[in-house]
Amino acid sequence: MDKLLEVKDLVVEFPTRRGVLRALDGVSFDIAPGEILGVVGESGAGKSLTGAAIIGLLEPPGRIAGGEIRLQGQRIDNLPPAQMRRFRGRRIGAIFQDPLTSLNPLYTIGRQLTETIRTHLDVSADEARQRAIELLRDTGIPAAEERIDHYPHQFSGGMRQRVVIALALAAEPQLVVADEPTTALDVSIQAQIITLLKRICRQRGAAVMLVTHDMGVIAETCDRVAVMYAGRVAEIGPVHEVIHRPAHPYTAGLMRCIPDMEVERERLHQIDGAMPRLGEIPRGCAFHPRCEQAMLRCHDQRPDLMPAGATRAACWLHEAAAAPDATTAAEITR
Amino acid sequence: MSTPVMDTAAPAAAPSTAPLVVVEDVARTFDVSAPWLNRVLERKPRQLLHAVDGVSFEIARGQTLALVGESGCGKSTVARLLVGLYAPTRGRFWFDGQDAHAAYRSAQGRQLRRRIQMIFQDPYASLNPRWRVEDIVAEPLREHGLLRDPAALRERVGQLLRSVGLSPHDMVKYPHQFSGGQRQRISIARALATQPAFLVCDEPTSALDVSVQAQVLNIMKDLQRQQGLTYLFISHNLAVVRHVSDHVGVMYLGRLVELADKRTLFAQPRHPYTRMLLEAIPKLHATGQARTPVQGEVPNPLNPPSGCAFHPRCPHANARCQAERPALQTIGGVRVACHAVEEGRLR
Amino acid sequence: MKSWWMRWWDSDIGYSFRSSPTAIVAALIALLCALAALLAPWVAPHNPFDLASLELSNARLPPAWYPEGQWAFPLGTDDQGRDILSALIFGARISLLVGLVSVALSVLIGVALGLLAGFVGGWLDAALMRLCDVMLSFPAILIALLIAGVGKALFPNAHETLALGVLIVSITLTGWVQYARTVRGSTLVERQKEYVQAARVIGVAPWRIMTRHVLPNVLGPVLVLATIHVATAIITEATLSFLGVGAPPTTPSLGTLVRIGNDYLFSGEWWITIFPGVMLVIIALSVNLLGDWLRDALNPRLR
Amino acid sequence: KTFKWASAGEIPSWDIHSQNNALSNGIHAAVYESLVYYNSKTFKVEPLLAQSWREISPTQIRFTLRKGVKFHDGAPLTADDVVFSLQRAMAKTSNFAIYTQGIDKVVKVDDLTVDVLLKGPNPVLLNQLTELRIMNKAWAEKNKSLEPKDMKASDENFAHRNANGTGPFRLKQWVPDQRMVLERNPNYWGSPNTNVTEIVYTPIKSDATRMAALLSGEVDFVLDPTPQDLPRLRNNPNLKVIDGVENRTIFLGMDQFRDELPGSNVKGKNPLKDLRVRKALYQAIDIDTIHRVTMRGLSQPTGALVAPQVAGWSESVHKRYPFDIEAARKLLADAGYKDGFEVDFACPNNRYINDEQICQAVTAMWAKIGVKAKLRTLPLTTYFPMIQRYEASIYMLGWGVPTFDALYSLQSLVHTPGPGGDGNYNVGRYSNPKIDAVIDRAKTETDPYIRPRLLTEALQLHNDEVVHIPLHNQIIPWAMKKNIELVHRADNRLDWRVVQVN
Amino acid sequence: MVAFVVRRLLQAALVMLAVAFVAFMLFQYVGDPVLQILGQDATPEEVARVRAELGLDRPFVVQFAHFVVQALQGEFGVSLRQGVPVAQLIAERLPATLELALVAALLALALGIPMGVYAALRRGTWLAQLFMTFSLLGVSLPTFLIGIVLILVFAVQLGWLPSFGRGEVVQIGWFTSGLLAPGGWRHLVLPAVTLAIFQLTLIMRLVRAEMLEVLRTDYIKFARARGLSDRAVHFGHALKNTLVPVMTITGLQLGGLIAFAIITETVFQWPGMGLLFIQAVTFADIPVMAAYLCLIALIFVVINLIVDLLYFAVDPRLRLDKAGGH
Ligand code: HEM
Ligand SMILES: Nc1ncnc2c1ncn2[C@@H]1O[C@H](COP(=O)(O)OP(=O)(O)OP(=O)(O)O)[C@@H](O)[C@H]1O
Ligand SMILES: Nc1ncnc2c1ncn2[C@@H]1O[C@H](COP(=O)(O)OP(=O)(O)OP(=O)(O)O)[C@@H](O)[C@H]1O
Ligand SMILES: [Mg+2]
Ligand SMILES: [Mg+2]
Repeated sequence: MDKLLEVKDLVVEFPTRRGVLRALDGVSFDIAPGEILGVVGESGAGKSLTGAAIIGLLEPPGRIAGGEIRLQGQRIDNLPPAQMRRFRGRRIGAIFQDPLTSLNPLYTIGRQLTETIRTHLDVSADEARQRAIELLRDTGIPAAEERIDHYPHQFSGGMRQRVVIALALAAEPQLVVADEPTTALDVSIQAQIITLLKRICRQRGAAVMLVTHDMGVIAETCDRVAVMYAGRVAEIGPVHEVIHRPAHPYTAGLMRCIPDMEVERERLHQIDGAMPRLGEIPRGCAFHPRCEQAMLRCHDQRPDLMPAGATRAACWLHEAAAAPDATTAAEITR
Repeated sequence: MSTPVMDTAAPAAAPSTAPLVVVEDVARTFDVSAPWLNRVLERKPRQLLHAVDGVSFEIARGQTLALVGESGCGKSTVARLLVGLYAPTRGRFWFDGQDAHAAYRSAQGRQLRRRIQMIFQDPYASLNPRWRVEDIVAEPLREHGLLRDPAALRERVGQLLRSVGLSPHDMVKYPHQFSGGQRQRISIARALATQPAFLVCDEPTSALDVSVQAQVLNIMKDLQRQQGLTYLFISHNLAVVRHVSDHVGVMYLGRLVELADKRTLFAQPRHPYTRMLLEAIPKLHATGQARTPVQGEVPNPLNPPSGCAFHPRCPHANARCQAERPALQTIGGVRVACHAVEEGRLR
Repeated sequence: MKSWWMRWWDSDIGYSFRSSPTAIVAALIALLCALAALLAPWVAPHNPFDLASLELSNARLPPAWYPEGQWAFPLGTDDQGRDILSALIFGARISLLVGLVSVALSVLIGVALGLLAGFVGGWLDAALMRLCDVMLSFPAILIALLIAGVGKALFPNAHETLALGVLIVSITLTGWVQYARTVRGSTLVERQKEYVQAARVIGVAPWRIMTRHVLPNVLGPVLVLATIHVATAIITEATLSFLGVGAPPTTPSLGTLVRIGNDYLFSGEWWITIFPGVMLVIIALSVNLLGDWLRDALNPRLR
Repeated sequence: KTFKWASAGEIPSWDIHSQNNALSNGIHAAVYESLVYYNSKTFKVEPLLAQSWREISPTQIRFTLRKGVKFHDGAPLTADDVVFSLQRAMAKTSNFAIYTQGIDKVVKVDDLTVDVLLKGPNPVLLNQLTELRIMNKAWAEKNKSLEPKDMKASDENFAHRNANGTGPFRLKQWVPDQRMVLERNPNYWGSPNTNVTEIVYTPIKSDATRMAALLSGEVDFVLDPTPQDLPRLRNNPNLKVIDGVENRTIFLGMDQFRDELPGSNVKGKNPLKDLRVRKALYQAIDIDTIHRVTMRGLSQPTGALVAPQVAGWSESVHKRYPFDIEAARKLLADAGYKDGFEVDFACPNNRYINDEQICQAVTAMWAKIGVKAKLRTLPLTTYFPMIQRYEASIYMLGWGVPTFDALYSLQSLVHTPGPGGDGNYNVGRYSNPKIDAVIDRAKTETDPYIRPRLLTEALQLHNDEVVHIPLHNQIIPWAMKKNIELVHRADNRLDWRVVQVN
Repeated sequence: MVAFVVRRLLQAALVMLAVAFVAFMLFQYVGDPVLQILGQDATPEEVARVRAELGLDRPFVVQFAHFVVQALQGEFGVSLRQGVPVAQLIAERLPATLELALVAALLALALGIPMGVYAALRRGTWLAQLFMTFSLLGVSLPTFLIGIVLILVFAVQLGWLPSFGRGEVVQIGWFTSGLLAPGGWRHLVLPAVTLAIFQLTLIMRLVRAEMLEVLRTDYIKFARARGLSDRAVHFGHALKNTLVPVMTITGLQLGGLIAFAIITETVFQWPGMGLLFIQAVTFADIPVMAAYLCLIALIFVVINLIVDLLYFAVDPRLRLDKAGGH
């Protein structure tokens, strides 16, 4: 299968006074055309940074220090700014968390839409406006002809997020990076927006990288999911597999933390401790201090993604398949 | 976390069977009118926002009542009314048989404040960034004059921190040196300092990651078990609510639309809105299944729909729903405010 | 236990200080000026205020490196035979005194009123903010000019100390407004924060919440403003003295020195005016640089 | 040729009888003429509009007017105009009453003859008449300007902004604080020795800017260059500076009335009442250094209360007590102030040349004998009212003598305050019946031999008693381009009839 | 919006009244005009008479009420120094100050905004550093010093520009302009630059700071994510949002310009209101001072009103038709 987006060994660093911080440390994954990839993980795991690196909008002093990003085989991580700009919007769209602050309050949404359209497509002003109205209609904004001349503050939160989606899709990109598109919204609206995003991307054949905290959303929306921990991908694989047969201890723990509607437990499972801060990430597997199955080698050898059943996980436990004689530290200590 | 920090049976009176918290038809309006001059010139009337409009419920000792609902439905306002941050425009709040708002205004207010504490949503904003953890946790003790001796204070703060799973060595740190979950535990320690009987928790975990959320929820449950705490737990996350609560109240635009035992509510939601909320939860185990989400937007509380406030979004609404506001009544052991349920149109 | 100094040195602000050569140089210069001013009686070669020591025949000597110059007066003398260097040191002392005291007073008044307005709200807030509007409608120089003028007219017998007092009052009166507005703004924001509500739930008295919780959290911008205000105040003082309503010529501030020296601009005795002018600019510049740096250092977004 | 000049002030009005202000008097003189005028070189009174005059009696002087003089609007000069103008100067709203003192009335004899009737013998009538300029009666009537402009009233009188005189120049344009243009009067009766066809005046208040204007060649002449810039101006090859003694003496006065000085640390007595103290203060002043350093030579140190041009002046009263610190210290010690004392000292800061600097220098000199003078300097607007309220213990004053007669000074400054202008500027309220008697005698004495002696005697008594501490007579510098030729006048005004631009 | 304007107007009136009161009260102490009028040898009776004529003997409140009523009719009395109605004097001087202030403001804005934008966008480049250094110097140099140095260099040393005054002016209705007169602009250069420098540096620093703030916002990030060109992002989106706060401060500064003009006008002998005021102060010419203060306050108030109205033009959030959202 052709890959639309390929991220390989992506490293993002922040030079600071306490030395260089590695916020992303060898992130690799890919997205097929039309596919929806969910990205989950704790706050600070590096989800947003991955998205920002892909659309080339890392905030200085953040910089890509290694690895590569390819869109349809073409490297885009080292493009000159002017060229990268033409990719953004046209081939990679983006949606951010807060719909209120994503729109410039001083311009009508119509202006922001037509501006985007005309930046990328060679159309007349009238055509652009027509397209904008259609887009709004597609995203389910009633009376689009009228609302197009309204200002962002005249819309409710859910509507604004629809406008943002319309803007992201205005130039028909092949990939949409959606960074927590529903976190700022109401519980009842969330479902609407996710459904809309899913429908409209399917319709246009756009692939989506959906960053979220909400496992439920991932479960019902995505084809595959990547679980991130401390700047690395801990596990990646088909949604169903990851949720029901997590291969990485972290993923497993995470799944059990989620209060479940179906099963009732007196106490939730909890992963003790907290994700290490940047700059204090331990050697070896970043998760080992919290891992109940940590082995000796986890303390100083960092696992890469390796096949683990139907998914791929970065955990030495699964090297067993490759090197069956390895004993777990847990076994030794027990 | 092993030793209970204190015995909660502080009131000498034998634990009565009467509910600890009784809220009777509490309402709170806010005057959000434009300035006087605008009203005069633009002929606009005064505008009152009914943030909470006649809410009644009870919480028994050692139990948890959860309030759920969309943003802006008045959950936080209820919480603030109970802890005395707002005075109610109508209704009463009885705490342990005492009129709490009368007490807040009188000299006994301090006594009452010791027994009712609150945990806030945002662990980043609810701790003064310029104070040490030690001072933050000790503030209630100092303020109520419970302990004056510095050594005793430190000792007590250390105990409190240990009871929420932190180390007493953390005392000298500042809040920014902690993660979100740890901060929320500091908040809890502060709330526990005065040995309260009733804790109001306004979305205590909605700013936290699931893994951290689990830690905080577990601690809250442990404390309830150990100390017999009573909780009002506010959240919009139904999964969390299901985990922590004994009873659940569903709010819509300032009113309770359904109030039921947890199991009943989740097993058999009555009110169309409750059903809709349950429907909106993405199911972890139903991967890839499409759902039909709630339709319509959250109404403007300044200009609430007539009759049943939910009728514009309700698939079962009829003319009566548009005209008449349903009252909260007990139907089949569940308290619900819906004409359709009452009429048996909806089962 | 490390000293507060060490902790500061290790903190983010300390680091940003260490890594900014401009900040270090500015701080050194400011410190030097401040020290010189503070220790003026011991540092300065002469006491320019001691009239009995002045020799008129020493008047208008050029700096020492000129053939006519004398090393007793390194930067030359003014029209009264005062040593320019000593006059500079003592003048800086007065300028700094006026600047610091008036800024301190402005901060005190402004922060108190702003805190009150923001915290109490209601008519008090409205009234205070209208007052600020009125103050803002008068440009600072104009207010200062008026007050200084009126002050002089009211107390025609006033001597040096009172003249300085009038200066301080007039700069203070124009200065507090910006603090009041800033503090009120941040107080409104801070008041909404949950830690304040937490304190209320605990039952902390309002004024204690105001002083112990809110106040420390609104002081950051005030600090930056105040630093820059010191520079502005020094310049305002100089301008007022230049316009003739400021410090008296017998105990001249830098502004007075420039005003007096201004008469010698074309006459070739440039040192009488240029040195005080340069000194003034150096002080203002170093304080401004410090303020700029502090603004950046305290802004979490720029870190 | 155009003559561009500048000075710090602006004239308040073109109405010649409205404000008695030296600058405007000088400028008015280019447009309006008086009956008689000082010769710029000799300072003797010369005929101008009056061709001749003679004394019919001690109280009646007859003036014959010049023939063929025309106003700028073409009207001929007649006796009516003179009578009108002198009476206008005596009007209530006029500020020129001091120049009409002693005049009873003015009568027309015929078209070109006028009699001035006096209340009594007046030795200085002609001097007074130099400042009384003549306006056209018909023009004033036509333009409703019969009364001098009342500076307090809002009705603007025509003569305030317009002018119609007989002078060699006429007013072309006047924009206050900006620009005043005078142009040559082609029908002028005389043949002045000037090639100036246009005079442009700009007031420039800031000293530095005024100097800059001269240095950059934007003006030809500056009336009041700043003293400290003079060396540079003198060295500039394109410029020159000429200077001359002004008829004004700068001195310090002392409160000799109060029994205790406010602001002094001496309680229960007034040290300034003690002659020894006054003399000590006098002798502590090193006037030569002030002359050399502070004034840069632009002063004429003096021990007298009046300048040499003034009747009554003599070498003997001019001689100062010597500068002698030791003597001063001893005098103080004798008076019981071995360690000196504190005293209040007030000075103007924008009235006299280097006024503030002089006072500072004096303060420093007194400090050396232990007298701690607490100096404060004030702008003239607040200074003069303040000293007139007798609020200063020691003050500075400069006294000019427009009448060139020492009586003017003695009466105002030394005589015990009383009616009729006696002691009106005796701010120290010094009182000495002996001197009073001499001054009173001089008031009525017209004998040209006795009168100067009386004046000198009074001046000498003044010196003996150290009523004031004289400092110096001011020397006024004028700065101009090299190509300007003109005559320096002791009254600090330009004589327009002798200006040459080469 | 009507209500807004009405409220602003009421506030303005209040401010004006306060200003008038303060001004009037202060003048009670500035000096005795009677002595100015009568000169040094006035008799007590004369003084009393003139005091009565001027109404100075009446109670303070009455004087103030009288003053306000008169002021409302534009009647500020007669200058004690020049004997001309104050209104007329001010009208004569106003154009000079306005011209100076406007040119300085234009200069400050025309240079300050681009420099600020540049300094924000190209943070760290040597030119941006230069601008910042320059701006720091600008706020650290007292205006009078700048003026003197400019004269010294450009008028005296180089002789390029005139050092004082306004030169020829052309009358256009009530307004006079030196710009249209031949060579008139040469007179304007130095004072305008002097006056502009301080404002320029302020505006520049402000624009830079605001721009940096705005560049951090989500909508700018989103605009970039949409692939808009840098030009469109910086000047279409960022700059316009920057201008909202910049407008307020600039408005206030413009008022400040007129006040700062006092110093500039003194240094350059610019025949404007500032010079009039300073001279009025030295002569205790109370009517002129009062009128000047009230005029300054009026200008401030009007500018603020205009700025507030401009907000409506720039920021749609303020147009109070809250359709849809809440
Ligand atoms: C006889 C003693 C004199 C005294 C006590 C005296 C006092 C004063 C006072 C108090 C003022 C300020 C008040 C005002 O501006 O109206 C003044 C101004 C003035 N006096 Fe005199 N004066 C004296 C003699 C003279 C003489 C002899 C002249 C000219 C030859 C003269 C020329 C002026 C001028 C030109 C001004 C106005 C200053 C200006 O406009 O800047 N004064 N004088
Ligand atoms: N400008 C920056 N300077 C230094 N570190 C940064 C910067 N921006 C992000 N980081 C760090 O990079 C890491 C990853 O951040 P990122 O925003 O990608 O997390 P996230 O997974 O999106 O978290 P969240 O769920 O809270 O949005 C974090 O530890 C963060 O502290
Ligand atoms: N102090 C106040 N003044 C005016 N209106 C208020 C105030 N506090 C709350 N409201 C309004 O009352 C309504 C209920 O607010 P409340 O904060 O109780 O909602 P909530 O259910 O807690 O929402 P969320 O889930 O967003 O926290 C909202 O419409 C809110 O705008
Ligand atoms: Mg993120
Ligand atoms: Mg809430």
